[in-house]
Amino acid sequence: MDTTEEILVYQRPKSFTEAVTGFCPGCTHGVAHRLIAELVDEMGLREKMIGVASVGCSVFAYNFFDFDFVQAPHGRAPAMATGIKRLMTDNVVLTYQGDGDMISIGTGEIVHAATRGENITVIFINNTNYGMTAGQMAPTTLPGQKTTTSPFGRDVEMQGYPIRAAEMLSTLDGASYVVRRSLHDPKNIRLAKKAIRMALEVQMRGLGFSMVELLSTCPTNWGLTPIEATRWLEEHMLPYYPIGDYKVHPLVAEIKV
Amino acid sequence: MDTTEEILVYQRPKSFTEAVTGFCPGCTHGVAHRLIAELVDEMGLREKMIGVASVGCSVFAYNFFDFDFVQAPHGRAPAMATGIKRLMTDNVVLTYQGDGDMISIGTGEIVHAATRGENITVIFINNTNYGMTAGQMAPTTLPGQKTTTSPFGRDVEMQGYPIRAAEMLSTLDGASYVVRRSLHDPKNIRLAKKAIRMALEVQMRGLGFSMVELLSTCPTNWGLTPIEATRWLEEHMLPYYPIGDYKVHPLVAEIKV
Amino acid sequence: MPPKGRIVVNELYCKGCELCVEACPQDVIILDPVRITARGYHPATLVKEGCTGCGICAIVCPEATIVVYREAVRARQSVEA
Amino acid sequence: MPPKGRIVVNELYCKGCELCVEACPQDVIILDPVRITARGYHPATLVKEGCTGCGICAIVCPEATIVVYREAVRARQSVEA
Amino acid sequence: MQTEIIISGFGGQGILFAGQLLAYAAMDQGLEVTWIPSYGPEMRGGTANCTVIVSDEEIGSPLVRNPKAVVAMNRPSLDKYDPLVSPGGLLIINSSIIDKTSERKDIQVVRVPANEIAEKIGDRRMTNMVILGALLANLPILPLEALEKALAEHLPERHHKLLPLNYQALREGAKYVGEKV
Amino acid sequence: MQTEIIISGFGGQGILFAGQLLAYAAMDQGLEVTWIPSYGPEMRGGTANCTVIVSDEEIGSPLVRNPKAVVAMNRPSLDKYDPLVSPGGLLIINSSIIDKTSERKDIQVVRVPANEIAEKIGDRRMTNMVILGALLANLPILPLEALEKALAEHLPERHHKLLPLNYQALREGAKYVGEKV
Amino acid sequence: MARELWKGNNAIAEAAVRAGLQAYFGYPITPQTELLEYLSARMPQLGRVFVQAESELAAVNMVYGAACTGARVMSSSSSPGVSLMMEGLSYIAGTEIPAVLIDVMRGGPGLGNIAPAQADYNQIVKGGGHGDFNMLVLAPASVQESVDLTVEAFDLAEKYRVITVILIDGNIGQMMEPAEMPPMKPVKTVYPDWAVRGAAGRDRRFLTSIWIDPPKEEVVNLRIQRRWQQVKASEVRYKTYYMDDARYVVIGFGSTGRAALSAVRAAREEGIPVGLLRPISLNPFPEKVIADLADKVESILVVEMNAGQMLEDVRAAVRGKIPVEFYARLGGMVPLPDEVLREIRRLASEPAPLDGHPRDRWLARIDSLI
Amino acid sequence: MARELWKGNNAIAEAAVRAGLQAYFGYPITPQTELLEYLSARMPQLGRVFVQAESELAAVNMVYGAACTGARVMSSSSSPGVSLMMEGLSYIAGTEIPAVLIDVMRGGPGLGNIAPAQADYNQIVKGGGHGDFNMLVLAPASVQESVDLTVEAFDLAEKYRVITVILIDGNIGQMMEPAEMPPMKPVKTVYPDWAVRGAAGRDRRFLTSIWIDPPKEEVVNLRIQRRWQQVKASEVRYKTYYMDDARYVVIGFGSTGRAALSAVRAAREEGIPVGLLRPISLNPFPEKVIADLADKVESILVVEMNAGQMLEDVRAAVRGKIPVEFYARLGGMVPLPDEVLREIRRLASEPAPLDGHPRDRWLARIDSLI
Ligand SMILES: Cc1ncc(C[n+]2csc(CCOP(=O)(O)OP(=O)(O)O)c2C)c(N)n1
Ligand SMILES: Cc1ncc(C[n+]2csc(CCOP(=O)(O)OP(=O)(O)O)c2C)c(N)n1
Ligand code: SF4
Ligand code: SF4
Ligand code: SF4
Ligand code: SF4
Repeated sequence: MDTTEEILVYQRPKSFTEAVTGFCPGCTHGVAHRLIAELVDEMGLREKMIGVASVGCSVFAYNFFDFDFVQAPHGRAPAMATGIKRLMTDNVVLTYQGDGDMISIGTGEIVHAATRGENITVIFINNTNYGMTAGQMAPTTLPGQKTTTSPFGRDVEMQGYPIRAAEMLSTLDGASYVVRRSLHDPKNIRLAKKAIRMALEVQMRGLGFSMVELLSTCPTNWGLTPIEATRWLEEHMLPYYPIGDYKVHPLVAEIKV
Repeated sequence: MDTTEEILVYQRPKSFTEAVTGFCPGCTHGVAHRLIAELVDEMGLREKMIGVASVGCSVFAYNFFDFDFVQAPHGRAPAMATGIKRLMTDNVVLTYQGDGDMISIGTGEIVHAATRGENITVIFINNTNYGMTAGQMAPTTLPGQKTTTSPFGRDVEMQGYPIRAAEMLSTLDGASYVVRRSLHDPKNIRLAKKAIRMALEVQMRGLGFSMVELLSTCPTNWGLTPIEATRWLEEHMLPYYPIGDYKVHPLVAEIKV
Repeated sequence: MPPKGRIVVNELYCKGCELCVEACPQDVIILDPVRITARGYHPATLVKEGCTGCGICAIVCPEATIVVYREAVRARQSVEA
Repeated sequence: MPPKGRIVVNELYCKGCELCVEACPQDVIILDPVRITARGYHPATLVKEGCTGCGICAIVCPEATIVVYREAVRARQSVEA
Repeated sequence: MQTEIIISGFGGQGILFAGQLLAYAAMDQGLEVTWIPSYGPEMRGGTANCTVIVSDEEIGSPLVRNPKAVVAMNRPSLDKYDPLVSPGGLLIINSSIIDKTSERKDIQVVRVPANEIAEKIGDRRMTNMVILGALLANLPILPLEALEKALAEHLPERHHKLLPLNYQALREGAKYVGEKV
Repeated sequence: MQTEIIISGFGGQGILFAGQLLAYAAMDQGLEVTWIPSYGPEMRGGTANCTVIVSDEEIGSPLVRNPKAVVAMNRPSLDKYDPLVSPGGLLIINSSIIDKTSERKDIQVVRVPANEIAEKIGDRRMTNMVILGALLANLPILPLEALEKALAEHLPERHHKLLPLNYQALREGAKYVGEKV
Repeated sequence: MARELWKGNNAIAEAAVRAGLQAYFGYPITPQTELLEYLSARMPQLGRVFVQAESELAAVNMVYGAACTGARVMSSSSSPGVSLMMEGLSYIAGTEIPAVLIDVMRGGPGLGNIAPAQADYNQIVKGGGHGDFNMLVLAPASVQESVDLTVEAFDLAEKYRVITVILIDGNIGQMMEPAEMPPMKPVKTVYPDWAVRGAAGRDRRFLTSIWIDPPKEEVVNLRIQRRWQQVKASEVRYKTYYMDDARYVVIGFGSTGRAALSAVRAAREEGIPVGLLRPISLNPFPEKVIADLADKVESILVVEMNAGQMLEDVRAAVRGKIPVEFYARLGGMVPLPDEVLREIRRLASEPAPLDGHPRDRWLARIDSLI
Repeated sequence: MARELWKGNNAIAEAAVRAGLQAYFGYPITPQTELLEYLSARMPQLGRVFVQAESELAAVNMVYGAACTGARVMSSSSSPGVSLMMEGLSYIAGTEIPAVLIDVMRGGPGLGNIAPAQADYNQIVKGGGHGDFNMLVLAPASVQESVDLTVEAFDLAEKYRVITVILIDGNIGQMMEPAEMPPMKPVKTVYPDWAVRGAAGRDRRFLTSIWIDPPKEEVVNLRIQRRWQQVKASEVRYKTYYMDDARYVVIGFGSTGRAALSAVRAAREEGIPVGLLRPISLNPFPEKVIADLADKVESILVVEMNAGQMLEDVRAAVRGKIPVEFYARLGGMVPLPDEVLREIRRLASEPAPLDGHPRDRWLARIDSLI
């Protein structure tokens, strides 16, 4: 005679602390955080991890992850990560940066960390605006998109064009793994997790610079409900920021995850 | 019966002052300066020009050109040029920057001037090192190349890979004309001049950001005679920094110079 | 017969964003219309039978606050083993 | 018969870099082995017949210090005109 | 005569706007007024509060330790400001999400189920107006009409269709009058 | 007793190295010494000069207005330092590229065709050694041998094949002794 | 014009527009962002220049470039962002051209927080940038004063070819008060003879801060120093309250001065003969008026939202003649009127010592007070 | 160890290596570049970390990251480059971790020139970064002193969890002098309990400078202030010459102190009873010894290579008790011994006034002197 028993399908990752995130309801920053925590559990990295929080809505990352962390000046996370990794070569160093942080004020630091082939992993959250400061235009803001500093919609003639960070960084020889993923639905969230795992593998194998760009929602500043926000991402961001692998070093291509 | 008379084939451009440049003997910075002066003469731009000198061996450009100039902090010439051009839309604004200036410390400013499509022209002198400060490693220093800060030859594992600025900037939507030329022989010097003319035309037509990367010699810090230096450029730089047009906006392609 | 499952939402973390509600293939999650959490949100909750324990809600939950269980049928001997 | 030309090097600017010497297709430029300019350089100078006034030396000169002339033959009437 | 009011709660509860509305109304009445916010960095979930000072002479500090009146929109706010209300002052509590109340006998405490009322009216966003109504009903420094006028003038155009609802919320809230101490 | 020497000319004339050589030699003789350069931003064509102070007691300022000796390697240097040499002091002039000389009667002036001599020896780079030879021949604070020892020890390895040439240059220069004032 | 309710940041932005602002360059940072947001809509509507820079570093250099054209230009930021502007400010000063900067201070050091603070006094008043130069620093205490001084800032910057900084804490930037706007000035059409605008029909001009030949650089430096002497002689600003019969004086600037005002009023009600001096120009500092006070009053209380930065300037002016006491809150904490009142009572009751450092006395007491 | 001829910059670099430097991050700038160049060869040979950063901004943040691991780290730069480090320095200070910075000052403001200067005194001593923090500033005057203080700098930085700055002018960096190197210290293997090095077998740690809740930030600030009180109490350094019978005193730091020494010697030969005080720690400043001087000597002459930045600290210490005179050269000009001697003679002949500002008197005379 058979018996049934209950198995645990999913639970909160151990690499999270008890703290409640400061993110707005439905903000997919939370999903990105969760994926990292899950991977640190699954890959058994907690004791090796050193996170570098940036300045943005994720500034308090160190409150939510249960491993070592530092907090970087706006845009300088890759420089701090460089300083750490050069001394702590056996640790896994991860920066977590928003689009304003990484590709506006931090352009110099990310480009040079990539071209130096720094053996670090960068998680790049592209939500087309400056969330923490309440929705100003970011380098990633889409043409015509309204923000608090592009009140008439981003006019590319006066305010320039969005930067496709993954595409730009992929031109640098030092970059080994540069991809874009999205967090707007279960399928893409699964793919995003695989990419982050790959990026961490790249670092653990000492193969150099890895970056995963994640398309993310900002319901609050977009003025949408979380569900509407995922749809907006799908309709407006995906066409401009195609999901894909922009740079995969031959040695990286051999890695199976 | 026929008579012969003497015609003037070439003379020092009017847009130069009387001053003797501070460049080392045989440094092709001087050639780049000369080409600009010739074009300003030929295109009748002297009264419209506003130059932005950077920090490097060309810091004193304003002493040699007979038109208006400002001098920018290290790496910030594109930001200064932006401030000027936004107010002086009818003028022709030109920055003149070395590789350390533009693509090391000034990475953020050049990337964002390009992505904003600032209607300025950038002359970028790539001589694979920091000349003014006596030959330190630059982002453009070739793998294995010895400099005063890569005394054992640039080790790409520790010191990273050279940046190909033209290739990187060409990924930005705001960039309309991004090309690379060289100053190592008469033929290439002629082609370089054509490219600079095109870049100025692009600006005069309001078509946005233009940059001409010029491969240039640094005999002094390379430890070579000027003639040897041109050969070194040809042998070592050309393969790594291919001459070519990396971004030519459709509207630009229509321009005939 | 589809597998039987259930979810437990830790209301401390739930912010009533509704992403799980939207994602649930079985439409068995809603935001509790009555209760309000200490932080002022209507928390997600299992509203009727039919949860298969697929875990999709957990995949989209930004607050990692859903615990998912599934009933597994296993043969006697394996129990002994 | 190739065109006849000549160059005048302004020694104030010449730094004796030899690029013009190298570039001259007619090999008619050398650095004056004797004279030293006020800045301490051996200046470039036309050493023998054969300059065609092609101007290539001027194209490579980093100091814009070479003036190039060429003799042009023109018909009488055009002189009158 | 100077009156200090602190309104405190979560970000997103319309707290800052409620305070500004008071300020507009006071200015339009020809009074001196200062409005000053203080909020956490997060967009939501963070705490938000503002201090409004209404006076008939030049105002010194825009911040005070012991306000004449406090509106507590959530539990943390109650815990923080309950002890600070100046003796004889007023404490308005949003009883919808704060079960606790004040033990103080030297101040006037009014509990208003603002969320429920707002949702009854049909729009959760009216919670702050309900509270404002209650505030002025118990602290008569300005007539309700002044607020309604300010609303009409300063509510973003796109929300004007909501004016009637706002008025209703104010009046509903104004029904909650506590007995003076 | 303290002796100040300024060597001045174009960048690229080996001026800084010449000064350092003096400093090494002085240190090895157990004397106190300071060497300090000052140069323009350009790599070449700019002016370069250095001040060397040799003394038997702790040295205060590494810079002085009126040095005991000046070596002028180009015209601008002569114009600048001729008037500054302290009375009774020494002025060495590189006559190869400086046609002008000093009018001063209160100092000892020695003209040395350093470039020609160096080129005669067969290496233009020896100009600075020729001048150094002349300097010590007229300012006997150190024996020539001390300089030769310093050269052997501090000339970059790859140039050691040039040592004999350097020695020769020193001696050639040492032949230029001017009459004392 | 009628009184309107203005938020400090917006009021400053509008005042700058009315003063003829031609170009603004900035980057978001709390608690200053409203300035940027306001101008992002206002400037384009007027056909003027607004650029959101990629960083404060870029912003200050865009200002540098724009200022070289002789136009009226401005940037604004808050503490960490202003730290990134130090090199650019030094260049602007070294080039002797006018520019206006709004600095809305927040809690530090580092990322700190977004609460109001005055801890950048030294950075702005003593000079955070390299080299010898002074910035003209004005510290308004109300929205109306912010409006008035912003308009003046441009005139002063041009008159003396200096950088003028409006230095406020988050309180002034974030608070709303009724204020009256000045009329709209026409945008300038005539430019100074140093402006770089293209050499049309004239000899070339250049603007630079490099003078590789030290004697030339010394001339520039001496000129800058002499210009500053004029500023010191003519531009000292401050406001006093209840001073006539004061035996004690409180000194505080910006919103701290307002907290002090409330406290002084309360103290007066208790019969304590105390007055208030509120420095408005922090550089040049009202040194003389304070030196004179030292001959008139019994003691001075300095109140700041920093660990005693202006305090040192007050002490230098007092020259040890009378006791100086100090009270402050740090890291984004704001001294409230009752705290200042308590310090005033103390000053009036127990005589303060002449020796020792007021900061040490404050540090010894502060834990028991907060 | 034997005396060797060292260039100041190289000597400092080697001294840092001997002190156990584990990682260096920097960017080229004259007159500091030799430091970078020296370490680019030396560090890799020892298997230690050397990174040429893309900018000073990146360099200071690499230092910040590296310092978070508890390692001995350093950067170096010169005036404009240091201005770019202000934000990072404020973060490091706010995070309360140790770091060492070498600042080889050059002429400014702006790009200025590459000649020696002391015009960044205020920036480094008063605080160029935002927020309330002090850096421990040491100003050596010779190559040997540079070596000794560089070694100490690391110990002090770690003892007080502060940034220690070796502040020199281009003269000290560029000059060569005989000096003796300390023995090689082993690289550290034990790390402080705050170091972020991966949470192996322990609870997580984090290092941050953001305390969004002002009361928490205030606690941090008070801790920083109290730590600084200890530094002030224990780390004041200075050197005096010919003071016993001195009736006049010259005060100058760094290479200006050396020019003053030559001048004082010359003056002594003329029989003028003058002494020299050379501050070595500029922060903490030798305030007390100067205050005491004010009761002993007739007048003081301050000599600097800036427009009177340390002068203000001397005046504050003197409290108006005796006349203070001032002499300086600017923009890369170096005061030579004969100039200082002339000022000493003047001090000894005509009594200086007590009122007025020494800077104004100097400005009134300087043109006729240069
Ligand atoms: C030097 C500096 N400039 C500006 C700021 C203000 N600031 C804080 S967060 C932020 C932008 C954050 O946007 P993003 O990086 O896109 O992250 P998000 O909040 O959207 O996740 C800015 C400009 C700062 N803290 N420091
Ligand atoms: C902020 C700052 N950092 C460093 C320097 C020193 N510096 C002057 S020129 C230069 C590099 C110049 O190299 P490059 O841009 O390649 O131009 P080149 O001299 O080779 O023509 C540097 C680092 C400076 N002036 N300012
Ligand atoms: S503001 Fe936007 S990005 Fe920031 S937490 Fe809220 S939703 Fe997320
Ligand atoms: S150093 Fe190099 S780049 Fe600079 S002028 Fe000399 S040769 Fe040219
Ligand atoms: S997704 Fe998570 S946070 Fe959102 S409603 Fe469901 S359980 Fe709550
Ligand atoms: S190329 Fe010009 S500078 Fe060089 S040698 Fe010829 S003339 Fe002289």
